[in-house]
Amino acid sequence: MESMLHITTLHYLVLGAALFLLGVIGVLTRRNVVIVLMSIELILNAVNLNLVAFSRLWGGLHGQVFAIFVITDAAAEAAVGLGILIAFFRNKETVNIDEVNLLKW
Amino acid sequence: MAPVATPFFFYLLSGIMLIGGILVITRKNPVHSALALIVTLLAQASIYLMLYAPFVAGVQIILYAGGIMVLFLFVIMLVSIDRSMKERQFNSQWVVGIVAATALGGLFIAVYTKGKDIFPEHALPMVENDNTQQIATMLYGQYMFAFEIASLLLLVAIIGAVVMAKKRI
Amino acid sequence: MTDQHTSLSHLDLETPEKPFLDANELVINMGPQHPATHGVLRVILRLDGEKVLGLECVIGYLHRGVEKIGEHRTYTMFNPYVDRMDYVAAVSNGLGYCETVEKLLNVEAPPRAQYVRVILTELNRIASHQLWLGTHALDIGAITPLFYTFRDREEILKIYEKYCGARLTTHAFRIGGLQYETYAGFEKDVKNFLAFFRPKIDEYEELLTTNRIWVERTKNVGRISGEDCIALGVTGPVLRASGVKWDLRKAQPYANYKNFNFDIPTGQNGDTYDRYLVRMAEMRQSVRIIEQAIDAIPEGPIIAKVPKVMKPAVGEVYHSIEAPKGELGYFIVSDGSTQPYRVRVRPPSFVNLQALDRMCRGQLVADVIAVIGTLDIVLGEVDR
Amino acid sequence: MGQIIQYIRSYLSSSQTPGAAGNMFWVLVYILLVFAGLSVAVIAMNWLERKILAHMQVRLGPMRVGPHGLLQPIADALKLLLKEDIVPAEADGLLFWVAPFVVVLAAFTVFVVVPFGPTHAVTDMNIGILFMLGVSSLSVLGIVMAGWASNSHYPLIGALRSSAQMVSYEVAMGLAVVSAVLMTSLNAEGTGTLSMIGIVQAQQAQGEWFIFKFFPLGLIAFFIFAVAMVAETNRAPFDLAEAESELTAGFHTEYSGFRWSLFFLAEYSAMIAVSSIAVTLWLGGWLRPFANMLGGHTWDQVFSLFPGVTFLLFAAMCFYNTVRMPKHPLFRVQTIGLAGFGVVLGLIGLILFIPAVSTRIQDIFWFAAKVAGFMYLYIWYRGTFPRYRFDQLMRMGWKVLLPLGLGVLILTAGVALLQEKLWHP
Repeated sequence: MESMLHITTLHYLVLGAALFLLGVIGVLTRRNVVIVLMSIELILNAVNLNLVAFSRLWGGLHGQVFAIFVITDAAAEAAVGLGILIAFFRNKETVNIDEVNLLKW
Repeated sequence: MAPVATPFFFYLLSGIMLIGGILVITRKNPVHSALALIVTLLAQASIYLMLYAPFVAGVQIILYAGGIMVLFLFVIMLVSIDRSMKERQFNSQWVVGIVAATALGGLFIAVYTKGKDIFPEHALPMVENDNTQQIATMLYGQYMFAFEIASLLLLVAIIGAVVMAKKRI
Repeated sequence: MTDQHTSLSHLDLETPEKPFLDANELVINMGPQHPATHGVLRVILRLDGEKVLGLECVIGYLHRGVEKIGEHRTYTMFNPYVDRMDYVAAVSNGLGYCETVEKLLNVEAPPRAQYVRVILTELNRIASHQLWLGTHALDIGAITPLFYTFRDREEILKIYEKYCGARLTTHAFRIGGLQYETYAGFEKDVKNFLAFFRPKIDEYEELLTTNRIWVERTKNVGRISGEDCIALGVTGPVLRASGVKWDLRKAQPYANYKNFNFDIPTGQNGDTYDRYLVRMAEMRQSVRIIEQAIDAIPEGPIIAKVPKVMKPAVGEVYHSIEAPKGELGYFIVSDGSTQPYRVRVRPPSFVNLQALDRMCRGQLVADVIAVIGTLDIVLGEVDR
Repeated sequence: MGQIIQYIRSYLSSSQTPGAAGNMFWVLVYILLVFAGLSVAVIAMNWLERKILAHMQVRLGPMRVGPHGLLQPIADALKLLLKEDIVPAEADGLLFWVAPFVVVLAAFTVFVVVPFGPTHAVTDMNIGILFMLGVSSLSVLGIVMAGWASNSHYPLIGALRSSAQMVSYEVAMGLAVVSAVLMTSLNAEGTGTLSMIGIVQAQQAQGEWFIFKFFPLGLIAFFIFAVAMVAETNRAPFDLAEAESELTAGFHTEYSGFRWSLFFLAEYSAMIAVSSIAVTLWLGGWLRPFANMLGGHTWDQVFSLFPGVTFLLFAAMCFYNTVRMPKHPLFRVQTIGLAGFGVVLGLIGLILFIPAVSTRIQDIFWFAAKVAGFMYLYIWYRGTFPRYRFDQLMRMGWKVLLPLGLGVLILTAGVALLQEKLWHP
């Protein structure tokens, strides 16, 4: 019980791992491209949580700076991913990822 | 000001985050998923505040909740979702997917139980007051090159998104 | 006019444009209850996001069968009905009808009546344009001009009220001339109004003409070329803003317009801004006409000798006048009885409305609002 | 009892915000005070907007409920609360229900960091301005939810327009803010601050409001922000999201009654919030005007009379209008009410002359006066401008304000660097 009430770094890491797993399940099982992209965001956020938690643990700010880079990356990924989604939807009129089975159309 | 009632808020926020995460991957309607994801992200911003990272928390709110998720919602409303909502939501290899994820989870558990002892029991003290200034110093000092690469990446992403989404260029 | 056919075909109103996302074509039903459709016009918009791919007008919500009513009323009895078509320019409607019947009966109104008719009609043109300006600006988002124009329009309505007792559906004219002599102080009232109104036009222009947002919202919006206007039968300020100098007051002078000096303002681009400028200039020209007329009202009778029971000879006549909104024509067939065999109205609003699709293609939703406003339609007249 | 007074006195003499002092009781009191003050401000703003707009448009505005329509907003609020709350049949019930609360929450949470005075803020955050921008950008989520959940075309288009507009103008807004934050770093240590209180204190220390700093750079940044903030709050001439002539009422077309009034409340609080950002960043926050030209103790005394004088002027206006009221039995209640209102305002004015009160209150007064100036601007815009079209709005955001903001940012940084190198080697 003592360990439950005293929040240590491990708690944050477990939370991050759980989020990561949720994201992985989403990416692997969903058919809707939008939700797959959102699951990727979940994964990136889980990583961020770990980075910031470690930064707190070691008292440095490198983890936080890296988290900011990851957020930048997520923005780029979302923009390109949604751009692909729009192009895909325009050609196939669906957002189903199973239909993405051609390299070119 | 030191965080108050840390365990309570930690469990509250992580509960919100996990429920939000589950909703993200199970909802049929992408708009509901997106809103669940927003809740998760906001809860995560609060957890950043508990971890003495106010600047990252602010960036999380502005960029993720206010920027990226609005983009997501925008695109969801642009493409018609009626058809995809009537279809099957999970793909045919969902069993394999869940098994793989469970295996990954097992790996995490193994690593954490084995490596629990390498973490110090108590975190080092941190000052919150000049967090922003310190991050700025690092971003524009030590990580200058990475910063420039990140901005280049964003530029490439902008151009790529425009090229792909625009009908005629 | 052999090229008329070709000029119609290049309008190409049949083939719709492709939307951005094929499944993303949005069909919006604007109206009949909508703040910006000036009554009960229903516009079915096909949109790609905000871009208009095409539109279709559904009219008839205000249909009262005015033309059919005309077949069952005597010539005199039908006169008040025409006021109810374009109810913001009732006097012009009455003028057109009275002159048509006069032509059929082969009588002419006496000079004094002609002058008073011109003054009242031009006042009506100002009132109609004021109402157009207020609502048009309101559609584009400027709420203040509406109140200014309505304040000034009130002065015109007061003159009408003093003259014939009604403000909106005036029934001011009778076949053969006027029913009422002008009241004492009519000239003074009109002159006071002119002195009051001239700075007000500048006030409107100050609010809008050089307003950056107004110019951006109206320049190059709803462009239509002179040829297209002619092909679609568009008349009035819309036609003149496209550079065609066609005004029935000059082209086929009726009443006694040939006695007055005035210019026909025209535009070049045929866009919403030019139509705005043309109408503003027309208000000034109307002021000029009234000024000349008010000093020159001759003495004499106000109504010509017309029979109590009108039985025009068998025949047909078409007569049109320049109403504030364009060419207002009446086609009356007489079978020699006391009632017209057929009355057909050529309403300017109805014909101008046909250009809406042409003007809105490829523009944005917000422009549809601006274009409906700039066409200056009155649904009472469109549906009759 | 004596202890409580002692407690309050000890607080009044403290030089910290309650949040920074970690005093939960005073934090709660401040939150309630801010909430109540905001509600009163929104009600007053509602009345003022209708009155001022009416006078601009040669009409009288509300005149029936109470003297000069003073009770009209309250009557309207009651009417809205009693109206039927309609949920469209095909709407997404939960989101439809949540959306107005999200908007209101975002609009109100912002006020946690607004500094009404050096100690008059709920708390002082290290990332104050970032927090404000972030939380106010969350209101777009509520708008999108409302538009989508209504399951109707006009709200959906309104929501799409609104989200695109707010996301675009946030960029220009952020750049303008950054150039102001950059100016806070012009001190001996060379470190700037994002804290709202810190920004005002930097202006105090530098003896210059940032709007005049590096003339005209501060002014241009302020101008960019002033344009972007109108777009952020969806007000005329950028009120495309609720353009009544195009989209009937935009994203809140399907809302009625209480939930509609929440949108209304949120819109006005958001206006006050962005105005407070502008006041804090460029107009010296709670600092009194002319601190340089008319400095010194005597002038401080003179300026501390302003709050009282203002309220006495309001009271005098009330009395003047009382005299002008028609002498008719029908108007007797209204006349008495107006006179009573004048008496209340006059008493407040007199209380504000007490030196102990006026020193505590004048920060809030100057802040509120500056924000009120912005509120008047909002009304003025609405009375004057036509509405922008969507593509023009986007063009202005991306092709005018964004490059301008970037230029100002670079120039500000350059000038600051030069100043450091040349004048303080």
